[in-house]
Formats: sequence, structure tokens, C-alpha cells
Amino acid sequence: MDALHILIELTLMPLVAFVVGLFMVLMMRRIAARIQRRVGPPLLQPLYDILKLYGKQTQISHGILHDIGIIMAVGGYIAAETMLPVPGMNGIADKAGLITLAYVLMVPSLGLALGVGQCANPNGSIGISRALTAMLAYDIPFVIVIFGVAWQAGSNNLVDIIALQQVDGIASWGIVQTPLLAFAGLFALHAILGKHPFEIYIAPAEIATGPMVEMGGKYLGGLFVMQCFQLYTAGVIYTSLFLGGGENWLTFLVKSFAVVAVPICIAYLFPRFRTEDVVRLVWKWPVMLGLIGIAFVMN
Amino acid sequence: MTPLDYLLLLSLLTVVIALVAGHRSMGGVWLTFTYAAQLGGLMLMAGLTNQPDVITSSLSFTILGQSLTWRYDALSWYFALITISAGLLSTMYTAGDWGEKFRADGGNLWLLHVAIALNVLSMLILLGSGDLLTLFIGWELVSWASFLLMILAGGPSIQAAIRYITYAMGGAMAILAGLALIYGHTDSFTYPAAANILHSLSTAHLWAPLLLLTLGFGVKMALLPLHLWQAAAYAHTPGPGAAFLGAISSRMGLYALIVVLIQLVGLVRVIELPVLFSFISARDVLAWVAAFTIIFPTFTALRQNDARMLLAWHGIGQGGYMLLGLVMGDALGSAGGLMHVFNHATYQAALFFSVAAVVYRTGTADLNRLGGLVARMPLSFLAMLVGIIGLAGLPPMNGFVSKWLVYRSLMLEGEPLLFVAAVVGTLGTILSVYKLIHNMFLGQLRVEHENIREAPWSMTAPMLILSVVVFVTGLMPGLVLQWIAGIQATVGLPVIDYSLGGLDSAQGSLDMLWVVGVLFAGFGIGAVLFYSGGRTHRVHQLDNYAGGHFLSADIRYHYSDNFYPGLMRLIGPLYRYSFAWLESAVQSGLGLLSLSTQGFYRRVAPANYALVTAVLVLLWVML
Amino acid sequence: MIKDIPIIAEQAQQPRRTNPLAHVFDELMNFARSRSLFMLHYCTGCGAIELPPAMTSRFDMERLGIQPMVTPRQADILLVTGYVSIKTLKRIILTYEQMGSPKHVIGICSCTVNGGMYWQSYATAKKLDEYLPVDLYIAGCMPRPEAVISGLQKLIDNIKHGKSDNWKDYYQRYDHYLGNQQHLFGNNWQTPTDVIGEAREYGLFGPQTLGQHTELLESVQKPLQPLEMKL
Amino acid sequence: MNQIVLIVVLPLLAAFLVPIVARMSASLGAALGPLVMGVCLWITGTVAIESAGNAFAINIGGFMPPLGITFFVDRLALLFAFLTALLVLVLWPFQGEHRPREHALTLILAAASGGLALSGDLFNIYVFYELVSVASFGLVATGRRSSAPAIRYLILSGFGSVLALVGIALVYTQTGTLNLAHLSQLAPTHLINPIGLAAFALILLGVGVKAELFPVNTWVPEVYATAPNRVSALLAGLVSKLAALVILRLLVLVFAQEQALLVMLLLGLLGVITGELAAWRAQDMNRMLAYSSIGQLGMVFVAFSIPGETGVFAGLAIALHHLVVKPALFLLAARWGGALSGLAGAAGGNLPAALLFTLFALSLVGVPPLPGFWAKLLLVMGLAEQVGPLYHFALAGILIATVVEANYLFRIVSTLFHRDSPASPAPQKHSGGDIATAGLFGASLIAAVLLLIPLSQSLKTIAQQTADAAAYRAVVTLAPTTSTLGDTQ
Repeated sequence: MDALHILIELTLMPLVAFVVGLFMVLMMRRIAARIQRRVGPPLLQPLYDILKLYGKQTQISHGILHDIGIIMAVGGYIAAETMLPVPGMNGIADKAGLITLAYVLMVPSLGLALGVGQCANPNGSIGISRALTAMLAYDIPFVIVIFGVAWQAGSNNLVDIIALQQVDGIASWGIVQTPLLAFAGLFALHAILGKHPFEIYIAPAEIATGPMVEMGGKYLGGLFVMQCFQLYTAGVIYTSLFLGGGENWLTFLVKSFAVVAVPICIAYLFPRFRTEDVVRLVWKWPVMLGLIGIAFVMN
Repeated sequence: MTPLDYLLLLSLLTVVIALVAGHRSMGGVWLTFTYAAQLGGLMLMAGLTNQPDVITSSLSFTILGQSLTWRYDALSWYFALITISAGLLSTMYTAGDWGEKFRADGGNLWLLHVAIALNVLSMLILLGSGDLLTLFIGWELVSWASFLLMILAGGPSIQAAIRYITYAMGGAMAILAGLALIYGHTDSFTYPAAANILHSLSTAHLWAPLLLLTLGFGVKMALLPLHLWQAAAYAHTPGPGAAFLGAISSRMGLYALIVVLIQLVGLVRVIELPVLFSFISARDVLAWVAAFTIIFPTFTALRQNDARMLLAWHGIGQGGYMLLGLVMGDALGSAGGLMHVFNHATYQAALFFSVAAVVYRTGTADLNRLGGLVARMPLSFLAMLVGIIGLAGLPPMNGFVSKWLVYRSLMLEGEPLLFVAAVVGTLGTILSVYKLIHNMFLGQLRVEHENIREAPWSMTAPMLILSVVVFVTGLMPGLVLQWIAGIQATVGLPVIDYSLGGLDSAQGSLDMLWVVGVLFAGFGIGAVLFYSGGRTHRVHQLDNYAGGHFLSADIRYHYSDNFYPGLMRLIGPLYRYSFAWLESAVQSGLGLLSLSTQGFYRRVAPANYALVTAVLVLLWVML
Repeated sequence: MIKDIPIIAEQAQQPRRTNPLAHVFDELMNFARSRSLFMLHYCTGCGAIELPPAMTSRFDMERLGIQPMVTPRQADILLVTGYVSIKTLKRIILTYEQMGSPKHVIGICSCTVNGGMYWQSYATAKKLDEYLPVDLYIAGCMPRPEAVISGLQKLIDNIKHGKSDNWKDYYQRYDHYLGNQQHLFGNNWQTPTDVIGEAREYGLFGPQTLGQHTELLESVQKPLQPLEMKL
Repeated sequence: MNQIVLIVVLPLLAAFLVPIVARMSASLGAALGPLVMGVCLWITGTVAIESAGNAFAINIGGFMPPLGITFFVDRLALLFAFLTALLVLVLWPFQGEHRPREHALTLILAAASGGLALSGDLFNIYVFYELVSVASFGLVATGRRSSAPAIRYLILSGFGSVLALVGIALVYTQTGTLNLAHLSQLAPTHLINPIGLAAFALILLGVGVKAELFPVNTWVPEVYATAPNRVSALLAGLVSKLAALVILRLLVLVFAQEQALLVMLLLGLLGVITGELAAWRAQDMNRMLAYSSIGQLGMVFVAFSIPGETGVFAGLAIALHHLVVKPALFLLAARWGGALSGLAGAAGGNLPAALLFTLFALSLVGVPPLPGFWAKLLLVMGLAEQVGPLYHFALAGILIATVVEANYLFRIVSTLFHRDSPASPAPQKHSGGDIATAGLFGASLIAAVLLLIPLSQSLKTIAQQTADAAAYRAVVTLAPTTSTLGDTQ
């Protein structure tokens, strides 16, 4: 693989992720609307939002870290996208395994947390405190799932894991081989997306969207971009771990969208949990299922 | 004269200079140069890292029929490198304005210099120990040298130091008992003899010395449940002293454990050694002790409201990763554990330096009395930022690499629960380091801190140097891994197959050059995206949305106290007083015994039982 | 009834753009702006009750790209839904100044137009546009959701055609607005937002930005300087 | 070489002369005692050089053993004789005061101690022991607050003497002799039985009163706390060691049996544990040092219970170390009486004293490379070599006690160096003499570190010679008229 090739891949992968992510955001909002018997936003609504926010004439900054926070949040995801193999492109997935990916995915959160901290808004800090607690909650089933899958595949490399699942069709998919892990993963995925009932850290009515309270203009725009990446990442990771990745672009997109659709369909049916209830719930069921799943895998 | 002699002499010279000139205003500068000279002396032995070789000292005694020898190998070299560097940077930090202020505030600068120099010397002696007796002697020297460092501040540090020395003496006596057991079998304290006898001992007989030695050395490592002393003792030591202790002091325990567990007993034996009446092995026990050492102190750190205490608690928790990696025994895990020693030293010292800089300027490390300092002390903030990313083990800093190695090893060894425990520790660390940086540097700047300035260069330079090291070794972990590979070859562990960017082997691949490169490319794109948006206008911190409320400078709205209320409500009660309870139970039990023995000496009419004894003896004779 | 406030903002003295693409870009941005409006509904009075039906399944604002937001930083439209007491007005002004421009103020209900049934009250601000540059009034007591939607659509049209620039007026005639505010709130009235500084920074400085009232403001209390990093 | 007898005779003589001389010239009276002790020191030194380490026996008045009074002079005896003279000289009580009576008592103590070190038969040992007791009662009673403790000490010591006498009588009924060498010959046949053991136990308890042996040491804290500190220093430093020396001689020569060792081990261990534990909660420094002294002596007994040369070596090392450290600590405690909390910041008033205290505390705890460590190491090595759970148990007990000891000693060290509130009154300053003397002990401790290797070798030689019962017999029975009394019985 020559340098040019990999450079192209590294450029294309985040771009694809962004475009796909835009549509995932749209899907999310449309599903929410349909569940509430509304029409929902038009096709390009996510793009309009981002364009408008970037085009705001006055932009309020609370200091350099406020800016850096957004840069890290977006940049971290851009980096993470290059570690997620898509059909035909592996990026640097083979140079950084699943663990690295999991930890690179924490960089945007930390960056955002820094930016929010600089804003000196107590609501923002409260939101971050809740978000980090939630992260503590959902990352545990997430790493259990990662462990189980990596053990099953004998590798922590996503490329290998996908290849192994594509050996003989659906029968070799992770969701068939390790259904418990797959379920725990889906649960964790839901919490990772931070949708109801796990959105205590946003809590618009109480803490004014928490971390986003001082984010306007391109800051909020950056977060919208990040949301695209986040949905894409969640979908693709799950697809790669349990649904055999993408044989081609079509199946890849179908699977990814389907994965993201599941938690969103559930999400708008719920009110929200308190922080400790989130922790309690996530540490109980998905962790238990995941551990049982690992017990099956390891025997 | 061997290079080792030069090194020890230089270190001794440092102590002498500290004794003679420690109170002078230029004393710190001279000491900095002597530490640099020590580092140079150490570099003379840099060849050690490439081949499993040994440099002996011409210093040796024969006493009580035992010969005492000192020698350095790759392992000693590696630890000595960290020790001397920590001493160098701490002294550099002390040499300038910090020391002046410390003295002006009534601190004993001379004693601080002497104590750090003594610590370095005693650690170098310990690291060079060539047999069990010198190991013990070095161990005691290190213990008491750190006691000196801990106690010199007075005030609350005294209680902590006394607690430390009690634990340390307990540990030392356990070690002595373990050594006595080995000596009872061999009549010798040499490593080969001890290794021989430990190899030939049966399972039941191996347990006693193994347990005693691990307990004893574990005290210094602050392994659970012997960890209660450490945080307060380190945190209350004056700034650079705390950085020095936090960076290296408790790692001496790890060094000794490596000597015992790997070089003497052999890790293979530990892995096989079954726990009686159970189905787990000694390795599992150690690994779980390490895992709990990761989890509990980390979450205790989360509760701290003093920045130094928070860091010190993390120091304990991070020690768990080192041991956990090490007892996995494979190339990756042990490399991770060993590398974490270096990594931890670098970021921990940077963090303590940064906190000390804040204390220097604001006079407090109370996390509820600070905030917003990033606008006033950006360099300290930068050092802390790099430090906490390292401590939390996130890319691109070096802490990530060593933790990655440990995780990967746990995955390969098939230890899901330990893996989860390690990750829980990391997540807890992320939570608490965010609290640290948020409460100190982010958020609202208090009115009384409006006009403070960045710490002087003598203080920012060491922490920035460390930050650069943290980043560079994160970018190119191969720089450190080459030393690790040398150690692994020396002590008989499987050797890691490293490359400059990490490792590229069958067990897993990690190329930090790529990861960091892509991460920074991502940041670059993020920055381009960001700055292509509209121009920004900087606003005052009081221009903040508070539900339409008008904020004013006299209102404290920085969210700092009880930072993770939800989590604390849930898991707070689980670990709150459990270990303190254990300690106080021992203490009050001892107190009861003490009172009753005093009662014996005070109240019981002595003549009576002397008589009774005599009569009994006579009766015995008659019958 | 929807009362369309005439554009009172003077065009800032910007150099004429010669690049045709810039024009296209401006059109695109205006379009995106018009299709994506985040509103902050400042529920001052009874009019707020008509907003939920406008948002939910029956009328569904979201299909117009209008979403509720909860902080002024994120919002484009400030909906003032009812009578504005003097105490409330302070908050409204604070909130308005914290919004990022382009920003729009919509007065809903008669009370915002002329005080409505509270016109006699000593504690109520009668005309909202004396204190803030209102883009649009939606009169009625209360206007029904249809009227609200219709008003918002009017605003969308205005934005799309670049005709809704009243927010610039606040910068360009800040002295005027500040004078009215000071008249109501007293001479030591001050918000944390540095409007004059913003006007300077974004080139929105007009001939009437500064005046006797801003002088009074600066004499009472200097605007808060942002915390710049110091080495 | 017979002039060694003078170290008993001269002080005794001087003791009677002191009051008389003091009446004639006060200054001469005051100088007489130290002068005599200096002479004794010189005599012991010359004898040590002349004898070149070879043991020899002196039969006083020419009566041959087992009938006459035998002085047995080997390295150990000379060492203790030397240390007696040295310590009495260094710790000469009541400096600067003209108190002839006390001077006389001290001289008697010195004479009796020399006698204890040299005596080669049980009866003389008993006599000298009683003499030591009498002298020490007198000295203890000179303290202003010490009348009640002195009486307690008197009663206990009296009981002890009776018990010891009964024990000696038992031994005599069994063997018909009191000469140690002779007893040593007869012991395997006559004393390896319950009666022998009982005799040992009785003598042990009797002599143990002075040696601070476990159940009969209840006088220790009160007496040390109330007696003048130099007297406490002498008692803790010197007298207890001499009593231990007697026990050692008996153990090596006469009662070398397993049960005896076991009794020693148990009592010693109990002493260690109770002493250190009690010291942990002690409220003033003198009592704490007293308890600590009990613990240290307990360690000596534990060491003696290790059979063979190892035990003697370890025990002697600990005893000698304690002999250097404890008197110095008592001297430092002289002005640091009262509640321990009152010592806060005392180092500010007297830094050398505080530093010396720290040094001694470090050595007492056993921090390498100070001598205390090596002594403790010897004990640990000795115990480790023994098989049997009891020895390992003793090892554990001693190590735990050390931890406790470290805790309380360093609590005091930290109190000395740090004052909690500046309002608390600073304790009194030490007298120059006390500091100088303690400094001397400190210097010898440091010197011992530097001379560790030769010192350990010579101590090992002493231990070898001491532990060799056959050699002892050989020296004494060289006399031509070796009695056959043992055989005739």
C-alpha cells in the first residue's frame, strides 16, 4: 500500500463518515417525529443546521480552550473514523486495534469536557459530571463486549474480526455466534448514543443542555458534526463487531443504519433515568449478560 | 573503580553538597548540576540496557559471615534513571523561586535538599543490592530517607509520616521474617542460594516466605489493604518532595518485588503455585490484589478535595497497573508494567509540579477554592493537561501505551474480569482527573486570583520538560521499550518485540506514530473547520447563561464540590470507610493490649505472683 | 395579525463584493439560515401556552426547520410570549444580548406590542421594540398556533431574502436602546455583554452606537474585560 | 594478672573511705570515686592486654576450687568488668554535688558489679548480687519521689533473693558444690532432672528481678520513672546486663538443657511483647524508656535461649547495644520528664539532644547500618536457624514488637521536632554534662558503625569463648587439687 493510497483513504473515510452521519441524524430525527406522529424535518435539515451555525455572524468564545475543546471533539472523531474499516478501505485499522479505538473515542469527550469547563458555566460542568459518570457506566459493558469479541476472534484487530465473520455468511456473524454479547453491546450502544433514557447529562429543561449550554454558532455546529460522527461510529463499530461488517457498500450502509435505528426507536418511548440509576442499570444487565457471554465464548 | 562506584560517589557527593550548601541561595543550582552529573554517571553504564550484563561495585563487605555486594543490571539502571531524573527535576524546581518562598514561609530548605539527596542515594544503593541482605539494608535506608522527606514539613505531615513509618517498619519486619525463613534454609543471603532454595521448597513452605516478602515490599507499593498511609504521607510533603516521592519512591517496592517474584522465585512458579484449598494460584491472588489496588484507591481519589491528595491516591492506583502487568508474566504485560513505572514517574511529577505551582501562587490546593486559573497560569495548565491525559491513559500520551500493553496482555491471557477491573480503574481515573483540572484550572476565576501570574520559569521549565517527555515517549514508545526489552532479557522474562512506534508482533500491533499522527491530523482538520467559521469574540466569564440570572464576581458559581454526586450516592458507601475501619480496629486492639499490659506492670501486686510462682515451682518439684 | 416591522437597519459601509460566488454563498447562507431556526421561547406570559401545539404533532414546526432550544447561545429567535414586566425585561435583554447574531426577536401577543391589557400597569414595559429590535409582532390575545406558524413563515421569508437584519440595528443604534433601558432601569443599568466591543469587533459600528447613554454606562461601570491568557 | 581482683577490692575500700575523706576535704571526697573507677578501668585494660584473650582463673587466698573463692576471667568477664568501670565513671551520679553517701553506694555498686562479672561460683555470685541490690536500693531511694517504688523494688528484690537462695540450695543438695566449673562437670548427671529445672527456674526468677525478666519486672517502670536519671541509666544499662550475664553463665555451664532454654524463650518473649506494648501507650518518657528496656532485655533472653554460640553472640550484641543506648536515652530524658505532649517542639530548645535522641531511637529500632540493626539481625538469623514453631513464633513476636517500638519512638521524635501550638512552654534545657555524656554514647555508636567488622569479629570471639563450657572447665580445673567431692557423693 503506497502512501498516496493511504492518504486518499484517510481523507475519504472521515468524509464518508460525515455524509453518512448526516443521514443518520436525519433518520434519527425522522424516526423521533414519526413516533410522535409528526412529519419531521426535511431531507437536508442536518446540513442546514450545520451551515447556519457555522455562518453565524457573532461567535462567542470563553477562551482558547473553549475553541480547542471543539477542535478536539471534532478532530478526535475524524481520527477515530480512520480506524473503522469500511468496505474497500481499512485506513489504519490494522495499526490500531479495538482498544486503541475505544480510547481514541474518549479523546473527543475529554476535549469537549475541557472546552465546557473553560466556559465557567455551572450547568455545563454539571452536565460533564453526569456525562462522565454515564461514560463510566456504559464503557464497562462496552469493554466486556470488546474483550469477548476479541477473544472469540483471537485478534483485537477490526479487520481480522470482520474477515472472520464474513467467512460463511450470517452463520458466522457475531450476533449469531455470541448473541449475549451482541445484546449487551446493543445495550451499551444505546447508552453510548446518550439518547433517552440515558440523556440525563443533556437534560434541557433542568441544566439547559448541560455541556452545550454555552455553545453557540460554530461551536454548536462542531458538536452537530460530532453527532454525525458519533452515530456513524456507533453504527459501524457494532456492525463490524457483530454483523460481519460490510461485504459491500450497500449491505454496509443498510446494517449501519439498522443498528442506529434500533436504539433510536426505543429511545423516544422513555423518560430519563437519574445518573445513579443509569449506572445501576448499565452495570447490572448488560454487564451481567456480557460476562455470561464471555463465559460462553471462553469455553 | 567501576562506573557504579563513580555513580555512588557522585550521589554521596550530592548529599555532602546538600549538607554543606543546602541552605545557600545557590545551593539548589549546584545540586542540580550534581544530579546532572549523576545522570551522566548513569549514562556511562548505558551499555547495560543492551545486554544482560552486570556492573559490580568495588564496594563490598563481609560482615557476620555474610558478604555484602552491590551491582547494577538493566533493571537497576532503568529504575536508577527514573530516580536520578526525578531528583534532578525536583531539585531544579526547588532551586529557584519555589525554594525562596518555601524558606520565607519558614520551611527548612536545607533539610529538603538533604532529604532528596539522601533519598536518591539510598535508592541508588537499594537498586544496586547484590544479595538479600543488601536489599534489606537498602530498603531500610530508603524507608527512613523518605520518612525524613515526609516529616520535614511539620503540621499534618507528621501524623502521616508516623503512620508511614509504622507501616514501613511493619513491612520491613515482614521482609526480615521472610529473609530469616530463607536464611534458615540456606544459611546464606546470596541471590543464587536463595533462588535455589526457593526453587526446591514445597508449595506449603514456599508460601510463607513468598507471602512475607510480598507483603513487606507491597507496603511500599501501597498494595491493598496496606495502602492507607501513602496518600497523606506523599501529599503533605512539600511540593517538589511530593513530586519526587510520587514519581519514584513507592516504585522501589516494585523493584524489590521483581527481584523476589521474578528473579528469585520465578514467575513460572508463581503462576503455578496453588493457593491451598482452592483452585486459584498465587498469580491470581497477586493479580487481584493489584486489581483492587487499582480500583479502590482510584475511586478514593475521586472523593478527594485536595489536589495533592487526589494525585497521591492515584499514585497508589497506578501502582496496581504495574503489578498487574508484571504478574501476567508475558512479554506484553510485563513490558507494560515496567514501562508504566517510567510513564507514571513522568506524568505524576509533572502533575505534582503543576499543583505545587498553583499552591505557590494561590496558597491552596483545595479544589473547592480554586478555578479558572488557565487564564492566569497557562503553562502550568498545559503541564497538567498533558499529565492528566497521561495519567488517565488516553492517547497520545505515554500512559496510554503502557496501559495498552497491560490490557492487551490481559486479553491474551484470557482474564476478562481483571481486564474489566483495569478499565474500571482507567475510567475512574478519567473522572477524577477531569475533576482535578476542572476545579483548578477551568471554570470561574475567583476574584482574589484575578491578578496572579504564571509561576516562574524555574518551576515551569521542569514541568514542561516532563510534559515533552510524556508526549514524546507516547509518540515513540520504542524509546522506552528498548530499555524494557533489556530488562526482560536480564531478569528472564519473555522479551517484547518492539518498534519505534510501539509494537508490531503476532500478539497485537500498535503504532503510536500512526495513531498520534492521525489524531493530530484530525485535530488539524478540526481546527481548519473551526477557524473557517466566523470570527470569534472573547467574552468575560460573567457573560454566561444562568437562566437569565445576572452573575456578579462575588457570586461563586463554580461547580466544584461533590463533583460526581450520582456516582457517589451509588458507590460511595461501598468503599468509604472499609479500610480505615480495618486499620483502626488493629489500632484499638493494640491499644487494649497495651493498656492491659500496662495494668500488669502497674496494678497487680508483683510480690504476690512472685510468691505464687515460687510456691508453684516448689510444688512441682515436690510432686 | 402579523405586524411586519420595517427594516430600520442602515447598511454598514462594507466594501462592495465583486466576487459573484460570494453572492451565491450569501444566498446559500441565507437559505440555510431561513431553513434552520432555533428558537428560545421566553415564556413571559400566557402566550406560551400556544407554542406546544405549534411544536407538536398537529402543526409540527420541525418541518420548517424550527426547533426549540433552551439557551440563548444556541438560539436564533427570541420569542417573547406575553406581557413583559420591568423585572422580566432585564432578563430578556440579558438573554437577547447573549444570543449569537443574526438573531431575531418576535413579540407574541398584544402585550408585547403596546402593553395590551396591562397598558396601565406601572410595572410593565409597554413597547418591546423600544428596548430590543423586534423583527416581528404576532398580535392577538392570544394568537393561535396557526398565527404563530404563519408569523414564523413570514420571518423565514424575510430571512431568505435577506430582509430581516434588525439585529444590526441594536448595534448601530445601541445608544438609543440603552437610553430607553436606562430610562426604565435607572442609571446604573448594565449587562455583562460587551455590546460596544462586539460592534467594534464585527464592524457593526454605527453613528449612533455611542452616545450620551453609553457614556453614562462607561462612567458607571467599565465593561467587563474578557479574561485573556497571561504569561 | 591477679591485680584484676583489685577492681572489686578498690571500689569497696573507697566506698568506706569516701565519707571519711569527704569530711576532711569535700573536693577530695568528690574526686575519690571517679579516681578509683579510673584506676579500675586502667587495671582492667592492662589485664585484658596481658591476658591476650586467654581465660584464666584466680583462686582468692589460694584455696583451690571448689572450696575457695574463684574468680574466672575470660574475655566476657573482662569486657563486663571494663564496661562496669567505664559506665560508672561516665554515669557518675550527682555530679557537682557533694553527697558522699551516694558516692559510697555507687562505689559499692561498682565493686559488686565487678564481682558479679568475675565470680566463678554460685555463692559469690549470690553475695555480690545482694550487694548490688543493697547499693541499688540506696541509690533508687535518693530520688525525691521514689520512696514507694523503692519499697516495691525492695520487696520484690527480697523475694527474688530468697527464691534464688532456695534455688542455689537445691543445686547444692543435688551436687554438693557451688563452683561453676565443678557444677558444669556434674550437671549432666545431677541436674538434668525436674529438680535441676526447678532450681534453674528459681534462680532465674531470683536473678531475673534485676535482669528485668518478665514476671518479676514490675518494679521497673515505677523505679526508672522516679529514680534519678543517672541511677536509672546505671540500673537499666549496667545492672540488668550483669544479671543477664549471670543467667548466661548458668545457662551455658550448668543448666544447658532444653526445658531451661524453653523457659527462657517464653519468658523473654513475654517480656518483649508486654514491654513494647506497654511502652506504646506510656504517658511519659521515663516510663516509656523503662518499658522499652524490659522489651530489650526480653530480646536478650530470647537470644540466650538459642542454643550454642549463635545465641550467646546475638544476646551479647543486643545487650551491649542496649547498654550503650539506654543509659544515654535516660540521660536525655532527665529534663524531658512529665507528659509526652509537653515535649512538643523541644528540639527547638536543645537541638543536639533531640538529634541524639533520634540517633538512639533509630538504632534501637534497628535501622541499618546502625549497630542495633546488626544485633537484631543476629537474633533473627539465630532464631531462623532453629527448627520448631516456638522459635518462629518468637521471631514473629520480636518483629511485631519492633514495629510497635518504631511507632512510639518516632511519635516522640516527631513531637520533639514539631510544635503544634507555639503557646506551649518549652521544656527545660539539659545540663551540659548530660548532653556531653549522651554525646559520648552517640559517638561510640557511630564509631561502632565504622568499626563494625572488627567489633563483630571480636564479639564473635567472646561469644565463642563464652559458649565453650569445656574450655571453662579446663581453665578452672587446671588447679592441682581438683576435688573428687563430686565422685564421692
